[in-house]
Amino acid sequence: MADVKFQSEILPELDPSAPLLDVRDLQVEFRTRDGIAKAVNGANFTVNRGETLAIVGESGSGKSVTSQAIMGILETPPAKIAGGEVLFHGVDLLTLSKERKRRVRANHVAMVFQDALSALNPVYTVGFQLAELFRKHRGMSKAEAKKKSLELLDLVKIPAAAQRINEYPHQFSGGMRQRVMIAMALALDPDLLIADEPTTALDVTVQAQIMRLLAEIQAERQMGLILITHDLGVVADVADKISVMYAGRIVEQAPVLDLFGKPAHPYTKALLRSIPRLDTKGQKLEVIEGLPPVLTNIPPGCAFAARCHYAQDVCRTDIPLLETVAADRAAACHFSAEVINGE
Amino acid sequence: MRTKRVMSAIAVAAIAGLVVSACGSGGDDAGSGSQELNLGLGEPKNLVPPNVGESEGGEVTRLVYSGLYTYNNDGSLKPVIAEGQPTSTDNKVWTIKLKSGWTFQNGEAIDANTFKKAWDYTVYGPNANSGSYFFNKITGFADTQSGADPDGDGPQKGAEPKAKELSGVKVVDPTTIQITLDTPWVVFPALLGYTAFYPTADACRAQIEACNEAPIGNGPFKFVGKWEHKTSIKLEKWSDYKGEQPSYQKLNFTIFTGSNNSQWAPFEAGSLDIAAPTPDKYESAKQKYGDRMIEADSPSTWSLGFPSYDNIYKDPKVRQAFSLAVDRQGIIDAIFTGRGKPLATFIPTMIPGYTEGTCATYCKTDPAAAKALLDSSTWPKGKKVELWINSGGTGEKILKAIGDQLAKNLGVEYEMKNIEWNDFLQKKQDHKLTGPFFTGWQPDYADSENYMGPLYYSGAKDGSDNDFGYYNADFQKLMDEGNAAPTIAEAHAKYTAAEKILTETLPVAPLYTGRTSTVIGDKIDFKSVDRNPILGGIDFVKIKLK
Amino acid sequence: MSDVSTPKPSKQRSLWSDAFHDLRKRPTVIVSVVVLLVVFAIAFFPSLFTSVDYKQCDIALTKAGPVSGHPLGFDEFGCDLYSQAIYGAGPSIQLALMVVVITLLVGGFIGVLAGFYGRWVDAIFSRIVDIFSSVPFLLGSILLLAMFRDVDLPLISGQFELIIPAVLTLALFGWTNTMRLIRASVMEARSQDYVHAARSLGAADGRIMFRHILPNAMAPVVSLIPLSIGGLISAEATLSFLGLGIKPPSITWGIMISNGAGWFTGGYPRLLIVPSIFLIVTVLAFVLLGDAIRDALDPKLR
Amino acid sequence: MGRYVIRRLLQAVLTLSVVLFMLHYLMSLAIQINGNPVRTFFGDKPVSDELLQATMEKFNLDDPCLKSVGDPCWGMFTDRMQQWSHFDFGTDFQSVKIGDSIANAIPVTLTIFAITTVVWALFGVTAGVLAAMNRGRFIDYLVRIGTTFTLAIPGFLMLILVQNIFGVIIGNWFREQFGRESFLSLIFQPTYSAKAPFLSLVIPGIALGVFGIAGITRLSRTSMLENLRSDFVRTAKAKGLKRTRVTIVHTLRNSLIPVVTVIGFALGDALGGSVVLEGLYNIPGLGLLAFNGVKTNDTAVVIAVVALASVVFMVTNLIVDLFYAVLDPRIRYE
Repeated sequence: MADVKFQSEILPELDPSAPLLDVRDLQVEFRTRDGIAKAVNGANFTVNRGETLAIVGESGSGKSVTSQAIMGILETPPAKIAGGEVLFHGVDLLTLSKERKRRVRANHVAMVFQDALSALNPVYTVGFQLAELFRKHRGMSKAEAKKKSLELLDLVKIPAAAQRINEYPHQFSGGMRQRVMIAMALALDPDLLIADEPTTALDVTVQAQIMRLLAEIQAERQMGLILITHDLGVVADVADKISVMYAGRIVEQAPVLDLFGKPAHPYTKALLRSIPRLDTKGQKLEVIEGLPPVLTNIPPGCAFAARCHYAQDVCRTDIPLLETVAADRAAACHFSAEVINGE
Repeated sequence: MRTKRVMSAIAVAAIAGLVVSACGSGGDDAGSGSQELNLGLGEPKNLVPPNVGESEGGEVTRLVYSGLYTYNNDGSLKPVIAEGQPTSTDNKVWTIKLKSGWTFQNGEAIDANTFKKAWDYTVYGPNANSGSYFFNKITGFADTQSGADPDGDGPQKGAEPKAKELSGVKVVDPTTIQITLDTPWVVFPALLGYTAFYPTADACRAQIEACNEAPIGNGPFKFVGKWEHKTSIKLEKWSDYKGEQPSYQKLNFTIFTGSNNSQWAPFEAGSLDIAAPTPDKYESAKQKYGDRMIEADSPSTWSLGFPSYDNIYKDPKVRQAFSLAVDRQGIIDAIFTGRGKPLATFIPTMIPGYTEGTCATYCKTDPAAAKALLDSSTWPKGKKVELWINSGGTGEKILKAIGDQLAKNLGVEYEMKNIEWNDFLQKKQDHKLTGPFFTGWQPDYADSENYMGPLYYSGAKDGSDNDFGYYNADFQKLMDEGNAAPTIAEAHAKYTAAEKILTETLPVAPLYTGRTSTVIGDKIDFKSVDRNPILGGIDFVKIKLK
Repeated sequence: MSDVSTPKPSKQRSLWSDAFHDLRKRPTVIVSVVVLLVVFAIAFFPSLFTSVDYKQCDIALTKAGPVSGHPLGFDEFGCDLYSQAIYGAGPSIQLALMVVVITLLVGGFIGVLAGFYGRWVDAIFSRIVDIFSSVPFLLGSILLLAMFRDVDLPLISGQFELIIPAVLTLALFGWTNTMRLIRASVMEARSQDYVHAARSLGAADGRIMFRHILPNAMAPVVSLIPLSIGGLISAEATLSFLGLGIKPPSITWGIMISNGAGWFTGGYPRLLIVPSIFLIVTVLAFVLLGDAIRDALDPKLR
Repeated sequence: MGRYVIRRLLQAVLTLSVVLFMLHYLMSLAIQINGNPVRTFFGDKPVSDELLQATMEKFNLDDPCLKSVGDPCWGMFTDRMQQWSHFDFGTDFQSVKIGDSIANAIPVTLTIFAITTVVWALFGVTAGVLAAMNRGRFIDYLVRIGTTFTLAIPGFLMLILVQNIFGVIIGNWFREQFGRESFLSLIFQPTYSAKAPFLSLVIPGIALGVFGIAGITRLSRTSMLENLRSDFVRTAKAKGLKRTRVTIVHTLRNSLIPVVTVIGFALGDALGGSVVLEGLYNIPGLGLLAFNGVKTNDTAVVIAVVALASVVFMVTNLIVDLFYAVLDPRIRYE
């Protein structure tokens, strides 16, 4: 399947040996009334085929902006990509023409959004919105497109798909809507799927179902999957590795088990403490004191310093770089050694 | 018609006397040289001669119907269906000879009987024709009217009239009519050119409402289709007409019911060929169309009426002071860009019986004398002058200008009372106007008597039966003597004496006569345009298209 | 999770003060506020701006050009054009303010009642609104004023006598808009937490409505106030133009435009242009201010 | 849906009957205060009481209730409604059937409104959409300044200028250049012309359209902006759809929903504007009919025309609401 695509005329220069997605030093700025806000301030990560990367962080930490920058759907202006590369099999998506970027979307990279109710167009039937992809990108006839759409709905396990295909998004339940979103993202067999908080708006039980569905499909199709979330708990079961973002930077990067076991950044550690856990029942949940920095005015030094127990003078002057702290893992903290070892 | 319908002319045409009826325009289909004249018109109220009471209806009626006479430019009678002038030995019994062979457009013949039947119909009370008023000096008129209101408390059905026919009108033979008046009146023939004396066909009177929509006329033009209310009236040449025939085929009136100046713009756009510029467009029109503009004095007069019934205005000195305070020429220059003539008489120049300068004393501007007069009068100091007018029209501007001058020259404050036409009429007649009011008069027939008798003559000693509450015994006496005079010249001498009394006592302050400026479109042969100063309009029958 | 840690600032307060801070910085706001201050000063203290009596006219000076002491020349009646324009501001502005106050009070009160109580109260008022809004605003006002243009109102005299009929008519057809807006925002606010809180604390209906809900429901109406004042000034001019508003010798811009309209192509464009500029600049200032307020209160629509 | 329509229609009937009665009452009151309008038929010549009475009877204005101020004149009202139930709307003061007058006026006014609506839909919506798409750029500023000015210039003033400039100055130039019957000459006319009924209405219709265009344009712009920022447009972009498809299919369609509603209301406002417009251009439409009716206190005409206007207004709004449901499947009227 992948081989066929490698000959597609959209990206003839693909390098099959390069990682599926390699984001290098991505920087995104927003021009606002109060000045320039650095939403993404040097993001680095890679995703390989069949791999699941979770990007975790508070809202405003730059995860969604990163994903939209990869998709090429950031509104410019006010946004501006100030630097970095987004290499898709070695091709920098940022340098492509608008038209080529558009054709990469959905064909190679697809996205599932957070709130499916608002992410689906309320005035068209679900069938229309699915079939549209086949008709516009594949030039299929109405009937063919409908047939393909039905198959997709079956794939994402929507019961009575034949009837529901003619219904409108508001007639679906939250979970079913998210399945529709997923079906839409999968329609053109993308190599990379970005799921931006796909389960936030859902009930806990439904959350699990959707995550399972994503995991299954990913395994079956050997796609790369980027899961964006603010909830570490959600990704524990499905992610292979995790990148933690804070104030526009990746502050820690690690395989999922390592990260849960021994966080190397005080922020990760605090995040983990704020997850309710079955095994620590009765224990008080921790709250991270203070507020994340204002993006138009990031203080010098470590952005987390103001909220950090470990912070020393050096943290307020020098920006810690993302450095390898152990095999396959990196952290951006002057005191990562102390953190990883506990106290 | 004895209507002081100038006021309605303000209400409808609103070009305050400057344009009486010259609002036609030659429509011309480009290049086709089509024989079609397109004119503009306000919406007429009525199109059957017995009931026509304003200039719009009159204009159409005079084209579709022909009467015994019409008026020459000097005001004398011009026979149409009649043969020669009316004759009388005693000014009481008048004999009119008719031409034979005339018919209505439906084929009905016209003879003396036609006129008798038409006039009987007109005067018969229950038929409620506004034209009946013009017959009131003919013997037997009172018998055709319904009796007095039985209980006297307003509109109730009156008694059945005593007579259905006007006993003063006799058919001597098919071509001779004899009219007997109650008292001798040398001026009477002047009435005969008026539309109320036009004939109507039997078929028309049988279905008078249908006849109003699609008149059965006897004039140079006949109706095409029906009167499209508020839209258009289309006429075409009636080729069997026995009188002077038009040289072109069609005449269309576009009816304007919108804003008052809307005829000038279409003229400029070429869809109307004859129109009168509004005062504000006069100067540019004169520059552009100067050689195709006909300017002529209009026979209508405009005055500031005084409520003599009101204690404040009872004192002639107050009225004289007000009259002296008004700068007539200034108003004409400002509002009408000079088109008009200050009025120093009660009678305009072109009307038989006019005498120059009868009102030289008080019909001029003299602020100092005015102030002195007011101070010596019974005028209550500090009283605010209320100026009344019917709303909508140039008259409002005139009245404001008058108010400004009263304020400037007499030091009085003023307030405008612009009220609806209906309300204005009612209040005026009920003597409820509490201050001077704007009033106009367009003559019904061409004689000086028409400018005084109908307005200021009173049957009651307190003047309660005219709008001004004016009564002056000497004036009444001179008017009576004039009416009874054996010759026109002697009558006019008496009328002039009566006018002198008016100029001293001022039931109204004469202001100005209008002046029409009519621009003739270039598709019309300019030499063929003949404007009748008495009828105040262009003779459309005589117009020749290029 | 930031939601856990960040105490949410009071939304309304920050909305209003943000809006204010935002407004202060905008040049269009500064310019329109200055213009409006001048216009208000002209409307309420015309004698500060001219010593010429606008009623003192000399017909001999008809349409004369500017001379010393009469910077804009004279109108067709020989009245000083500048002082006419100055004195012409008062009635329009007074009328617009009165109408806005009445519509706010009536529309606001009824809107709060209808929105708060819902059900039959709402049903009844909504039907009444239907009735008024089924006759279009300007059409209704024109017809009503034309019908009763001759009627003297009892009890009122002076300057106000001239504008009251127009005020009442415009308010009669104008309150429904305010009512609808307020009703909608009250309905939204009614179900919010702070209302429940107030209720559980035992606040009476009246207090909840007018102390708690109304201030929060005002935002959409507030930004409309300048716009509707502008619209009302236009409407007044339209009515004067049709001869249905204020009568001479009192003066308004609408009357001046009506008198001057014909002279525009008749060789004296000044007679139309002067009052038009006064009118347009004033309305423009209101429109710009209204736009700015709306933008400030609803930043995302900028 | 069916039940909703029936409920709305019932409400409309209720509203209409109140409107009708209010109109009747106001007109009666106007007569009671201003005096019987038949008086004007006779100019200011003295009229005999019987003549007055005969005329009043003819026009159904002889009811004694018209003499006591405040009397609601119920009898007259029920008589009129009975008459109406046979589709007989009576006659005006010139004995013309009001039904006929209205029938003649409707096509004219409808033509104007059709042109006006087209102007709104074409220019208003397009300008709003373009401004939103080019937010912060030249076009956006142009549109915003333009709408601000159309809001600031009173309608009647604009109509006067349009008539003088387009009808007279420009029109005359065309007539000199191309002759009087040329297409452009017929379009640029200073007044309504019965010869070219449609063409001479184009400019007035556009002028009336400019009257309310600011609201439409601004709403289109904000609505577009809101939708352009919406999640589903982002989804559409993420789906790799072309820009035109994203704009037209996924943004415009959604943005039109509120615009349609506002056009419904704006047409009501335009009815008021048409009174001025039709007067200025001498257009024989409903606005002029109503205004002339009011000026002469012709009760029957005013009530019939205004009632018609309010019926049209209510029906338009019902249609708009139903159309709303078509445009927005989330709305279901029960």
